[in-house]
Amino acid sequence: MDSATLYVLAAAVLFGIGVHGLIVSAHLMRKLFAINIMGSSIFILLVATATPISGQADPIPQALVLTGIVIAVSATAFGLALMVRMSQETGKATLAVEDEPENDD
Amino acid sequence: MTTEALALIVFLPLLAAAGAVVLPTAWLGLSIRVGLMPLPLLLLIPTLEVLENGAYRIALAGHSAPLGIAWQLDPLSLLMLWLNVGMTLLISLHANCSFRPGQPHAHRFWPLWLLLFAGMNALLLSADLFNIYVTLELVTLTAIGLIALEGKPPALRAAMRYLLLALLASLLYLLGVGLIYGQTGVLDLYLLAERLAPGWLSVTAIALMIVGLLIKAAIFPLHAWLPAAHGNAPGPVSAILSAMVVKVSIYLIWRLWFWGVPEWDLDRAALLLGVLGGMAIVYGSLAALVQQRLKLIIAYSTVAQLGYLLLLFPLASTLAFQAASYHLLSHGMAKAAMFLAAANILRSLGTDRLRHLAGIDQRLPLDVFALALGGVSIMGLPPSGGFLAKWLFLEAAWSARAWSWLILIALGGLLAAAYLFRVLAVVCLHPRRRGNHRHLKRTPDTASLAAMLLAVGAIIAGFTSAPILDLVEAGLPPGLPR
Amino acid sequence: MIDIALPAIVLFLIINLIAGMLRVYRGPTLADRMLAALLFSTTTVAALLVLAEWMQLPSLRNVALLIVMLASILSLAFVGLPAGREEAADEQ
Amino acid sequence: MIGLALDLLIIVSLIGLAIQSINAASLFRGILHFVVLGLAMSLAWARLDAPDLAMAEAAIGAGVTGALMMIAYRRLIEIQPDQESSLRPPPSRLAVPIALAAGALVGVIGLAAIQAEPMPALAGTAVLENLGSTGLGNPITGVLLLFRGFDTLLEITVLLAALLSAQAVTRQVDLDQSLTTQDPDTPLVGALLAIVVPLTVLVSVHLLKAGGQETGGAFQAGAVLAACGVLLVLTGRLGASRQYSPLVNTGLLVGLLSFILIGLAPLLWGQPLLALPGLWAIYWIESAMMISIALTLVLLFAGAGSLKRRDHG
Amino acid sequence: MTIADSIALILLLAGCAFYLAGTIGLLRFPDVYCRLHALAKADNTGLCLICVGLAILSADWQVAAILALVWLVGLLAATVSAHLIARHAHSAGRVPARSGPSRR
Repeated sequence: MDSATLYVLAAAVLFGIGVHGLIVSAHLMRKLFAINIMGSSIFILLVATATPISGQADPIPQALVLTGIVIAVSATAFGLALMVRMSQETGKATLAVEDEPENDD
Repeated sequence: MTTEALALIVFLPLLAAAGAVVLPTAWLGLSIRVGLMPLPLLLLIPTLEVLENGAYRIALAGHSAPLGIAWQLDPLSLLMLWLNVGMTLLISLHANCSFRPGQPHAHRFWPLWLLLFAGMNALLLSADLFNIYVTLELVTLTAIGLIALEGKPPALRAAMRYLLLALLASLLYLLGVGLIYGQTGVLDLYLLAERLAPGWLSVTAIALMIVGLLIKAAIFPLHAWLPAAHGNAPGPVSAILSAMVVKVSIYLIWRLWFWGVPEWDLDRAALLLGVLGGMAIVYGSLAALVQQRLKLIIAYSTVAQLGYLLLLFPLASTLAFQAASYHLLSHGMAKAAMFLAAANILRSLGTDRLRHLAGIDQRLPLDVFALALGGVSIMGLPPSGGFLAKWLFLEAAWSARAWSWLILIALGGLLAAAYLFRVLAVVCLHPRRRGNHRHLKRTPDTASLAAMLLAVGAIIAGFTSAPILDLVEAGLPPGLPR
Repeated sequence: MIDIALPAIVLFLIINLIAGMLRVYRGPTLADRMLAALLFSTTTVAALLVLAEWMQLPSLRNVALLIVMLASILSLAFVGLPAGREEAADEQ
Repeated sequence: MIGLALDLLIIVSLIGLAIQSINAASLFRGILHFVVLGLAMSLAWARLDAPDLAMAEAAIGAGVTGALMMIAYRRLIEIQPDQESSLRPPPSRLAVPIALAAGALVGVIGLAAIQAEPMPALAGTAVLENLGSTGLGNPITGVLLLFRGFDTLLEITVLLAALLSAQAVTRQVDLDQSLTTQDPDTPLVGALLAIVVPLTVLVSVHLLKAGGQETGGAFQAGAVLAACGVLLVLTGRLGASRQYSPLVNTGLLVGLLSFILIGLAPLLWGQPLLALPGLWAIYWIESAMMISIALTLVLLFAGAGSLKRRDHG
Repeated sequence: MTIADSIALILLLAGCAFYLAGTIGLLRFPDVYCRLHALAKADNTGLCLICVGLAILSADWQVAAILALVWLVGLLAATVSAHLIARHAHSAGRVPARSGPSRR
């Protein structure tokens, strides 16, 4: 058992938590949290499984994760703005199935 | 020359988007023109290069593949680029009516539109798996912003659902990319073939990426977000989303499958993808049959038509490749034409509910004509691009002795005819309710013209197929059966 | 000796932290919950400083400095919440 | 051994915080846990030998994310004070099995990836080999700006796209009021600003400068600078504005524009596209990106197209 | 182990003790104002001791300067945050508890 293995297991648990949260939470903010947690877990996985190059950490996965973090922040900020607008227009910050009057008149 | 032209194809729209943000409103029109108009001319240069010498590769920043990012232009990506440029330009003609500079949402629309365009071009050129992830995110975020632009509750809900699913999809794709890097130490798509051995780990990695892309491509049963998003977005946005944005995901799956891991034995996975495609065709068509709104019918039709693009995997032959590419092209034009025509009708009428459309053909003849022509191509009636694509599909299935696919393709055409004739019947053949559309708003001529041009393009594609099919054949991955 | 003491101190600080998070559950007021978050930032800072020494990663000190500099932002944003109104919703 | 215990504890807190941020009884608690989770993540990055990531996570998590979440929460409860009482999470018997399966899949993949025969990481090795000739000391900065600079260019484009999309969906009424604390003249706030604002500016410049050789870089510096801007907005020194401001707009785009123009320029003298001509170009682009990233994040927070100075007491 | 090391170690341990005290206060004190008081003071003293200890351990002026900066900024941030939180609690109508055991 070394710390890389531990972090891989942590990533697995965090991913599961994120998936569960994405399914069961009704509030959109929590869904965004869940997605972010899944993202973090994948970032951890990428860094923890990287093979060191002659004792030095492989810079590529870290650079990719840094880019990934920026993208996650961008998407989250946009998601929050979208959620607030939804709530302003409909009074709710959820995506319930019964809200979709797709076809009736 | 080619490098310079390709650089401008990506960076000119980006610069124009920046200009649209930073310059005062009076300059918006100029930014748009600079970002869009020169593109077809610029694209001619790489076209000549590719026709003459085959695939063209650029190592960005001068660092070649394992170290840096590469762009690769081969006949298939060239075709996709032409499609993207052509359709974006024609749809922009339409968008210039609903989002003319100075109108309420115009200064929000155009920067996003140009960014989407630039992102698509970068995506189609990129040969690097992680770079593709970044461009996919760019395309997705701008697309969702455009869907939600007008702030109507159904569009907002659709945008939110799309965002959550798209983020999930990107994560799966990213996980796959990370695993592949761990397996091979490279990120370049075209280096995978020799370095990625088929172990269960690498199969899982590819599978994760494909599932992520299938979500973004709205393939049944992961299609749930598409109809609401495409059915409630502003007209030009629906058009480009259905015509191009969902399809690049499938294009990427082709790339991964036939160029990334060509040596793998994937028969069962191919069958699975084919079955998914078949289910998409049947389900999408049936769902389109029961919709009450024109734009939703067209959106469900997209769900169905995307299914054909997956039939390439089980058929896997030169003919099937030509068929799928041609389907992508003709469906893109036809679907864009239909969405634009539907947008014009919606704009004039204030609604696109089917029962209000009776007799509309007398008041908006041009738009209804465009809708009908687009429909002809989607149904696959001769002479149209759609007919040719389906004919090639049938031929491919015939020569592979794949009878079940043959039946499926024929059935798909019949179903498409059913749901489209239902629309046309209401619009054109409903005798009693004619003439109650006195208060129609006039559609701007260019808006109808854009729809018409695309529709005519979809028909003309039925006549001028030879050069395009040759181009596709020239760009096929090695080792594909005839 | 020091090489064992340093990680042990980090360990202790993190245990401390987890214990402090109990206050977020217990509340009862929003202010109490905020306080616990505050505890988390000061303790993380201390842990990062010690880690910097132990792992010989000097840049972790800059990370710690960043966290203390930015710690007040959350409190400031918190104060913007209308007082009293949401507490009823929060206190079941 | 004790290192392992430390990792275990960090992981336990990560997991606990993650569970709580999704399942906490109230949304407010969820937000707090999520912000704290960001801090715990920076501890994890430190342990994983990734100080650059620790810094990015700390800069973004301690500053902008928390503020963004709080403001969004505040706007939500202004519309509907009781955000969740009527919400019954849809009962789903499948949720737990799906989550378990997903977690197990990731775990098995990860373990297999660790155990697998280590393949030579070609790209990473190439980076470390070529780094010496560039004059940079931090391989990550090398990857982000030199070897895979196009990723970074597109990354700031994504950030810009997020801002433009967010602006497209933000309702343009009542922009002005709801951002600041009720009373911008609360005692001590002035003193805080007098020290923290210059300090954040200094630190971000330092991170920028250091980024070439050690931990730091444009994104970290920009996130710190953004936090400074958020601080000014929260205390009423800066306000959201609808007025077109050439200065703000130029700052917003200077990063992207510099990167594109400096990246295109080498084509003129026959060099490859995006081949940055020397270290000065790297530092120039990084500085410009820092300003753009900071402004973008502040505008995302303010939910506005522009900013203006505000006078107060 | 040198004398400097032992002094540093003692300071670090003392710092931990203060952190512990702060956490106990946070958990056991009766109302939000008392808890604030416990946390803001004890934790910052703890941070101070840890910073001094680490400075001695590293024996490097540059490091000591950064540590001092961290502590000072931490002090400022904690002061302002504690003040703001107390103000918020006050305006929310929280009355300080007079005496007695913790409420929950």
